[in-house]
Amino acid sequence: MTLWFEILLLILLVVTAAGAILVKDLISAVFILGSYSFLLALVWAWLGAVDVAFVEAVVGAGLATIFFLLTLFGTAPKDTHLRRSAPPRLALLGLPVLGLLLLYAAEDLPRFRNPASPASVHVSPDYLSNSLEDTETPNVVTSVLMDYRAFDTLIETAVIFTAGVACVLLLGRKRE
Amino acid sequence: MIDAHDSLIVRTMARLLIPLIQLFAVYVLVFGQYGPGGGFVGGVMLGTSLILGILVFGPEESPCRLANKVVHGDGIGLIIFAGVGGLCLIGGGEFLNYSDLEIPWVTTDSRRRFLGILMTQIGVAVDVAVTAISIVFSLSSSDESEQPDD
Amino acid sequence: MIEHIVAWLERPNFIAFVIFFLWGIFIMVAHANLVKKLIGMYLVQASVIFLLVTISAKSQATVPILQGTDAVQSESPTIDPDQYSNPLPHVLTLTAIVVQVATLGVSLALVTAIYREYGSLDEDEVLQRIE
Amino acid sequence: MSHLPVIIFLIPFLSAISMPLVGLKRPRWCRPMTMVSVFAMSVAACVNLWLVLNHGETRYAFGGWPISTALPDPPLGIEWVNDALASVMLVTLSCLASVCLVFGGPVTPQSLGRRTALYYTLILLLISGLTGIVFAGDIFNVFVFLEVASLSAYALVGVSGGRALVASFRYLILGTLGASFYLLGVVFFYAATGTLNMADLAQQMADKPELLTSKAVIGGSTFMFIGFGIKMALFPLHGWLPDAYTHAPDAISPLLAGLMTKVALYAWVRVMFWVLGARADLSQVHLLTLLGALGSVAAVVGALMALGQQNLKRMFAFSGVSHIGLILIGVSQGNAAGFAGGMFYLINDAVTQAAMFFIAGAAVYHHGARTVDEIAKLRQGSRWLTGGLIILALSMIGIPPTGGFFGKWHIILGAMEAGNYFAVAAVIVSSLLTMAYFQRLFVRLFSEQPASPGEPRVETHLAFRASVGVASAGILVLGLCSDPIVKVFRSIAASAGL
Repeated sequence: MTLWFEILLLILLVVTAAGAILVKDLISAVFILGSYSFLLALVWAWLGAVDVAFVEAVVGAGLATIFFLLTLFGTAPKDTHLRRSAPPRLALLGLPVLGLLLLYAAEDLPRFRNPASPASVHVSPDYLSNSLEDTETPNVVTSVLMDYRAFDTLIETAVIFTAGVACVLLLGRKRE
Repeated sequence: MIDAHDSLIVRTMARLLIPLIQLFAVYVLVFGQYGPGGGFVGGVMLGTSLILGILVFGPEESPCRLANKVVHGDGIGLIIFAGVGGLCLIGGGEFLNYSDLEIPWVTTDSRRRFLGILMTQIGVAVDVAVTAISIVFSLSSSDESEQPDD
Repeated sequence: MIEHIVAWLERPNFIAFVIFFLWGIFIMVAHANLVKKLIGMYLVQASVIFLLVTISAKSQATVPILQGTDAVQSESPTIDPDQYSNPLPHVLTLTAIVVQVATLGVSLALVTAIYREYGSLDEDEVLQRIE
Repeated sequence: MSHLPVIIFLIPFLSAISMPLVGLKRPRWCRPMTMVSVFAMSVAACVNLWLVLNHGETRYAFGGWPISTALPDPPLGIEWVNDALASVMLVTLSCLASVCLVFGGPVTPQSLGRRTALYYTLILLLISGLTGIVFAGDIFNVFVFLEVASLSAYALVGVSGGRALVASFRYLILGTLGASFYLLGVVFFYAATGTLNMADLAQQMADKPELLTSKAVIGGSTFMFIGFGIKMALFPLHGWLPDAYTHAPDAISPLLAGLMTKVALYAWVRVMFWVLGARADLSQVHLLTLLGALGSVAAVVGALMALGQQNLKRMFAFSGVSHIGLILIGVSQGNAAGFAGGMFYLINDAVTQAAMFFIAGAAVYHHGARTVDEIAKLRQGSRWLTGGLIILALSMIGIPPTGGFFGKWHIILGAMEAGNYFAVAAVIVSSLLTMAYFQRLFVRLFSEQPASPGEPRVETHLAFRASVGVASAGILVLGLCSDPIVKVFRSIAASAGL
């Protein structure tokens, strides 16, 4: 039962990604991309990453889709005579090499869902067992995000700030 | 593209929805230490409710000018966040070591850390909300209102 | 050859990642439309995030939020880390998603600015109008 | 004083995040505030260098959590490493940034208006992002700082509109691809070792030799290198650089040319020597040999492409591509002389690149000279620009007593010591090609009649004289004081196991 659900989810994921890439109308492509993000959120909830799923649903599917749509409304949603130019030769040559490299590198990665993988036994157990004692926070993701690795989060917030400033700098021309 | 709507339905719905969204945003923000959620999600929700409010009841300003104004408040959330970190420095600890925060009536380090997390979450939420508003309005500033600037 | 394929099938998460990653890169470099390029960029970033989250999964593990008696401090619980999935990749992922959307915002602002300047979303047309 | 690194970072960062608020009421304060904070940062960086050289390196634990000093306890927090290499790099970065700000005064984009505060915010964010990369001892921390620096760089390139927007978009696409590759490398390292801390990673590599031959680590370091390769504009991946530097506002080009690519290279050096270890063999391929070969190709091809350019800024941009190759040759020789030469050349090249874009910017500002053919107009100006250009050319070609000579000298010494004559040949060929394109420039500058001899002399702007003067003096000082600096780098190389 659950297996079928997982397979269905993955198939939908691939189909929506393909749709976002192949559909010619840009606005439809953006909507399909939004549904791709929602499916990703589902996948992550299934993998036990609820915080990530929440953020993906709100920030990824919501905010990113709004950004795309606003851009398209402000520019050219209708007359998008899309056409494919011939792909550059470097890409045709480089991508298969890259793919082989990726597959080569994959073989020594820990197996999917392996509880004995290095990532599961080295640093992260300490977060799980110390979080409550150190910070009174049962949600370990929050305590790692805002306390153990709070500096990363500060800079990440600075990334958002940079993006906001950059957008207004690029688009908010002076009008006198 | 963005103008105030005079439809009664839109206004009533917005009046109903905005407080609800904001309540949920605050809930997600405060509850972030016990369940999924936190500063980022809460901030985006807060930003969304404010955008909705501006769209429906908004000031009669062009989005471009609005974005230009709002962007000046972008740094406030970061100032809260970095300020908490700076207070830790003043308290004698490392940057962002919340256990060195001077909070009255709090005696244990873990409680200080708990409150430190809460304060920085609020900082993140404010920053994300304001930035979302400024990005959305700068992207939706339409072509017509644009004049060559020099 | 067979053992390679078996090794890959043991990591289905990686296969899914490779598909999205390569396809996204291809669209990023090969498509002429600027918005499509950004859709490709979004897919590339999302695929890396996907790989990152799948690392955190452990079989027989639940969400990394302490539950039941584990979450009560007065009982001074000893927590079994195998029971909860790995929280660190989730944190990195949150950061990466926010970075992704921030980058998207800046790039869309650039696209809008390019459209205002040159009146087109097609890279070749824009380059022609520059000449 | 153990908090000095974070204070150095907070000076530009705090003024960046409060800049929009200040700009709302007092737009005129933005530029002085930026200058003051970057100067203060330079002073603090110099104090920091002195402290590190006299009292040894320090490590900073954010939030007071255990870091690599507590090994074998797992490092839970984020670590900053304040060692000799980082502090030297930081002094270069902050001093160069302040000179660039001095230069930027007259050539600030005209159309900014009320957005001036945002412009300076982004400059400060760029500087604080680069500072973070220099200090970071945690591979994910590097990623976040890289994004801050890159996002502000994209926006700054595109700020003046027009063709710069297209260049900036291409920069953004390739830069994001680079960041994704870097993140992929981080994921691989994390999956293989379970930690993000650089010192902990290095410890694990030393403890478990099988890690270095595991395909996950090989793949991870390859992807990380591709990511940094895009950011540092290594030859086949340099596609974004020429357009971005050519069309960026004149005030921004020196900042980017001097700092962005160099800091990315520095970050790769950190990963290569302090995580993988200097002797790393990745599945029978000696990592350093591979890098040396890539560097040689980049050095020669970059110089060849510079030879074919008409646009001044474009020519200088390609010379930057060539010099990244030279630095890579130096650090990849696997001995202290080569490493010291490479890092010395990195600092010298940061100053030189910035100075070249100073001159290009000043030439446009005073004489409207954008191409090699128009360079003769420079003779109407004061001697500052021509003099600066001569010193720069000496340094680029590698003629004593400039810093460039000593850098190349040590790189060649290192290559001889390693018996790597191919690399020696690459350095010499690229120097000859550099001489060729500067010769084109000087032939135009000195042998031809100025376009209109009757015109009055143009007095060079004070800011230009100051920045070109300081940069040229810096190159000469680097050359004359090369011995102590190289000695510092040699001791750093010893600590990296060379």
